[in-house]
Amino acid sequence: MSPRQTTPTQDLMRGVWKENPVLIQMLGLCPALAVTNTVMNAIAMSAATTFVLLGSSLLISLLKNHIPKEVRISAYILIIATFVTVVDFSLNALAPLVHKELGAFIALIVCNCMILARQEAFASKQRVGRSLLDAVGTSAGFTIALLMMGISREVLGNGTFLGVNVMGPHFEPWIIMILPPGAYFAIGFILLGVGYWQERKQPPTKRPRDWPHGVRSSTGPADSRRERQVA
Amino acid sequence: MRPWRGTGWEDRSGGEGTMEEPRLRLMAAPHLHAQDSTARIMWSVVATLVPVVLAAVWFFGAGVLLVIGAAMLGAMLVERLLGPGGAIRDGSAAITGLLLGLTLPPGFPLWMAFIGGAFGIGFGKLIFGGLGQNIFNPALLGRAFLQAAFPTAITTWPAVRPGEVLTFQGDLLAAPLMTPAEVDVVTQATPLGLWKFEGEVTGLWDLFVGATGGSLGETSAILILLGGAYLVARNYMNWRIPVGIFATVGLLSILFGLFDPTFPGPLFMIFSGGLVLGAVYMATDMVTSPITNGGAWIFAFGIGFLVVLIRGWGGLPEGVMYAILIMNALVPFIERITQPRVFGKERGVKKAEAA
Amino acid sequence: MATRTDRRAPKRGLAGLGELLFGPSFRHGVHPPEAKGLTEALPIRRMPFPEEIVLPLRQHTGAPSRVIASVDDRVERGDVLGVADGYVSVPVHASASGVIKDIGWWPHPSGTMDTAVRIQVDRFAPQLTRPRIVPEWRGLTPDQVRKAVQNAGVVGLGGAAFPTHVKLNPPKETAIEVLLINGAECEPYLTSDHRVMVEYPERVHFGIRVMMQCLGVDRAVIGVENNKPDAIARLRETIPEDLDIEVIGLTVKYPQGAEKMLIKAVTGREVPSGKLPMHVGAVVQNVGSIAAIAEVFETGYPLIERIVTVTGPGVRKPQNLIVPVGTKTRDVLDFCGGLTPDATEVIFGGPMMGVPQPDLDVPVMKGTSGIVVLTEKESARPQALACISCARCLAACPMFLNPSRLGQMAQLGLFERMAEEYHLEDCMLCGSCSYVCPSNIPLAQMFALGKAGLRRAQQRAREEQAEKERLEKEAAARDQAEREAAQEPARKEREVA
Amino acid sequence: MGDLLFIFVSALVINNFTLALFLGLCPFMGVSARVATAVRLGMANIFIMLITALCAWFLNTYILENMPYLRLISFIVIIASLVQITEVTIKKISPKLFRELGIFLPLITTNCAILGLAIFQTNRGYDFAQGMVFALGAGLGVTLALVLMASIRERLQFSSVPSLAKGVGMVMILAGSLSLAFMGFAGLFSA
Repeated sequence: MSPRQTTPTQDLMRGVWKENPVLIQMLGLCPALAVTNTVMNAIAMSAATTFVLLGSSLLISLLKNHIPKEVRISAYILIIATFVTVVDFSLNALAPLVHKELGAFIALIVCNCMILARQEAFASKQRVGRSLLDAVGTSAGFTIALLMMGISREVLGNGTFLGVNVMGPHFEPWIIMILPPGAYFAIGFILLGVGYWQERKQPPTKRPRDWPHGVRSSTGPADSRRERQVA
Repeated sequence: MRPWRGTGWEDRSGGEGTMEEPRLRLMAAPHLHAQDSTARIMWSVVATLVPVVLAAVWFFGAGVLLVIGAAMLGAMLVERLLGPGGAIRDGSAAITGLLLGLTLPPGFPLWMAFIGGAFGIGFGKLIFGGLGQNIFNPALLGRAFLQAAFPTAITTWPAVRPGEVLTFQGDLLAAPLMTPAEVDVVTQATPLGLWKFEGEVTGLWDLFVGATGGSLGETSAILILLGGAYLVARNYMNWRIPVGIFATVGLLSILFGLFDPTFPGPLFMIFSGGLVLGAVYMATDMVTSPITNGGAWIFAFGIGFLVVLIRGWGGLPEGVMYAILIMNALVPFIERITQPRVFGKERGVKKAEAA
Repeated sequence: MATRTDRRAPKRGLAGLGELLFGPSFRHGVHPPEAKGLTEALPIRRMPFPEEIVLPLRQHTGAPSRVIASVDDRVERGDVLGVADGYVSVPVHASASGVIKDIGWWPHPSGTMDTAVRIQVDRFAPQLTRPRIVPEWRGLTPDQVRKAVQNAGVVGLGGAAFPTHVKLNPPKETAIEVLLINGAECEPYLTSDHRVMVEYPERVHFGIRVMMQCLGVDRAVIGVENNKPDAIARLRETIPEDLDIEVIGLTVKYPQGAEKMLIKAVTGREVPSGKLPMHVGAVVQNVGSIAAIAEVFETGYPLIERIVTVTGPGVRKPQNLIVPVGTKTRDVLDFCGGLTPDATEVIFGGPMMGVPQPDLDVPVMKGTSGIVVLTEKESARPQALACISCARCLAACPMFLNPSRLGQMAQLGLFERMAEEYHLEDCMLCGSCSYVCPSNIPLAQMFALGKAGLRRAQQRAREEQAEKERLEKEAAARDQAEREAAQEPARKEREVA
Repeated sequence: MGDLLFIFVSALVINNFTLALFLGLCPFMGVSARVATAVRLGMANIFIMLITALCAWFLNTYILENMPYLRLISFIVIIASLVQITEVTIKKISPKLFRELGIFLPLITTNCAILGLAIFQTNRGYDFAQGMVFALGAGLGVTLALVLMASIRERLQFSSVPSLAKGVGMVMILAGSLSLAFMGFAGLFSA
């Protein structure tokens, strides 16, 4: 599992879109759904997460040779938790309103699997510079995803963007978009779009739609799966 | 004449009484088929709803036709554009739109009704692969979406005006995406709202014929019951579901009435709000209700229980829609535990755990 | 034991009311149009001998007969052409006098080609059998009766063609309490059993007498669907006084004639899954087979002809015919006035479970109870739509399966899961689910394919298992060899030391 | 009593951890493909949640009163060690249960529902009884969502779902629909 050598540009750009943590790898979905009812919250959450990711990546890639392998996950979590505590308290001091909006979800950055995944997969094995580049790229990807959610939800659900009315005075807001179901529908819709985009990129595999002409032969998906397991 | 087996025919002697060689067809047994078809079932459901629509026109004016039409248009358009072929002809999209329309208030802006229908079909049905694959009743999912998206518009109930067919109530023609204008609407609270927030109980006769405020198709209990009876007689509907729901709601309201005298009687609970329409036309949707008879009873009991729970202790005056949606979600689970006992076997599904 | 032989207690409640009105039955099932009016009142006629007879060697379940005749042999009616090849097998007899023209491939009613003996019928032969080749029944031991039944080539005439002597030989440890005679004839259109019961009731009772003696049971029940009141009346009138025979009118419902359903209706017992009727103390025989056994013992002829209902909207003159086994479909249909122009499907057996025939050269076999010709109107199959979970198939399935879910799984080829979780093996392919499906999903067909797929998969699994064991054995042997090879130098060293 | 009932129902359905608060989504998507595994994960969840609530209450009451900055770190440490201890204990006491729950216990360590529970409990200042009822409701709520989703997904295996919608997008829309349906519980027992 040694990471292949990549150029710095690739390190930076990887997480932005091609391996977008939220939209492609489905990591860190909790914050992407929970705190994107307004653009402001999305930005604040992205900033906090970026800080934690940068900080912990830096520290962990610096300490990578000093952390015993057996307890590395616990060590990573402790480091991340420390940075989260820092963010939690500084945000409370700097912007108490935003902190109140985000509530427990700032603390829950600890559990954002995206951060732990980057440490385990990248920062713990690479030099500091590359880890930072990767962290920046991943954070950018995270921010992009959160902004997509935040913008679609705030504009539709409230008719505003960053609190400024953008849909005209008589716009009827779709309240549902700032409620939990709306978050699920929005991310579902976006993921469907991403899936469509990925499917378009690949040459279409012709899958015969054999209903209702008959039963698929025994070389159906179930069989091939079993054969793979046997092999 | 005989392309692939030449034996026997040509060298047959004795030509009298011979026959034209038929073109034989090879098809799997059984070679007979009952006359019913899915499309016939669906269109029968639509047909039994026509009297309900006409009653809505009588009570709320011709504007209701526009509301229903907009919902149907939204449903059928999305089905036509994105769905697999043939889905318009089988009538399922039409039913979705029609049922959604019947649950909306009479003066509901048309663009919202359209969005409700489109959402119900798109996210409630097509995403699962179209007809027969959906988990939630698409009409109710559309309705729940509208309820969450436009809570004000969907709880504005214009007053019932029997006979004034040509009046159009509410701002039906509000521009798309725009707030409906503050037109002069005489509103009337629904019987359930009156009971919940004012403590007032509407007369049973009004509930029964439908001369009350409320969603345009939910009010006339008698017509809905007649339509349901027809569908039951034709075996197009599982009678266990409405019967189970009515029984549960009735019994529970009698039970709670023993402890709390202000709790309304069973007949009020059954005939107010959307319970009759929901029990007869929404809960019995074949796709989203359990396929087993045992499951149907559990399903009906669950709906009845949730309706009483939400009406009695929830924040909303009406809970039929949510009750049905929640039980829809439980249907796969209910079916799992109510598989029939196979002939010649002990009860219980064999456990097939993934190793 | 005494309690088990007691008659079934009448049902209570609504089921009891239904039983009172329509007769006992099983639960679920369907009501296809009966369509028996075409032939049910027509007396059985004998069909003249055709020019050519084709006798496939595989006319029954089990091993095909082994041919002993050769080409150009002159055979008389009743001569043995092929002998039984094993226990679950019966001989094939010539059904007409003539000369063997050919022994080779011929279209078989199962849709394949199979070995058959073709006899050029002698036009001027008297077509009489040789004198009595089956012994007198009186005084025979059960073993001798079974041997006689096997030698006469008797198989079940209801359709499955299972050799009768096997059914007459239950293992010693199972006590048979009742002989059930299946006169339900639940398939639409078919009336051959009906006519047998109306015209030859004494023969039915005689057959029952022989079988009761052979099986050592003292009670027999004839189950007849209530749409044949004349048959029920005739059978009741003619019950011999010394026999305990009961005639029960059953609800008119498909598949009332399925063995398990008949047992359920008459005795109230369910044959356990994967078990045979004898496990609940019953032996079931088709009414036609009983009459055939009676005829065999009466006349001494082997089974060389049978009664076939030729019917359906596609036949000009529907009839009940005595047909020599081996007569080609074309000759039978010609005798019935030929086909109408709109005939599209020729089916051996009833329209619910029968096998469609691609070719009119296929011969009538011992198990061919009817030839049904359907027209465009009946055989049209509209496009199959998605399942809408209407639950009709569940309400139809006499085995209480979930055809809806099974169908969805079959479409994905999940045959193993169908068997594991939804009891595919219990499906008897009666077709009730396909019949009622409003979406026209070919459920029964998919289950047939599913069962075939399952058999293939199991076969493959067995082969894989055998292969794995072989490899393991080889590996073990190799390990052993290596270990020995490794020990070799050590031993040498020790020896040196 | 009414207060406890409201806390319970609120955690169970109104503010369901999964459907309304978006907590514990990773296992929700990963483990909700089969009902049997979903039930087991749910059970493990309830169990750990109850213990966590107990410990969090103890910590809050006796130790962390004056050290809020250590709260997050100590919760994390506590949860991780709790899971470890539970694993060992269960293995000792009931190997059968361990086989059933085994692989799910470590999964829970990084499950934000557990940490979320502790934080919510702290922020809302629940006393002991309230905390336990809250944990029970939340655990049952997570289990409910998991089992519902799993049974739906098991059924969808047999549907002709368009290839585009297979995967997480579909799960999200299903979760949205469930969340929409659960909105009917809004305000239950609040009066």
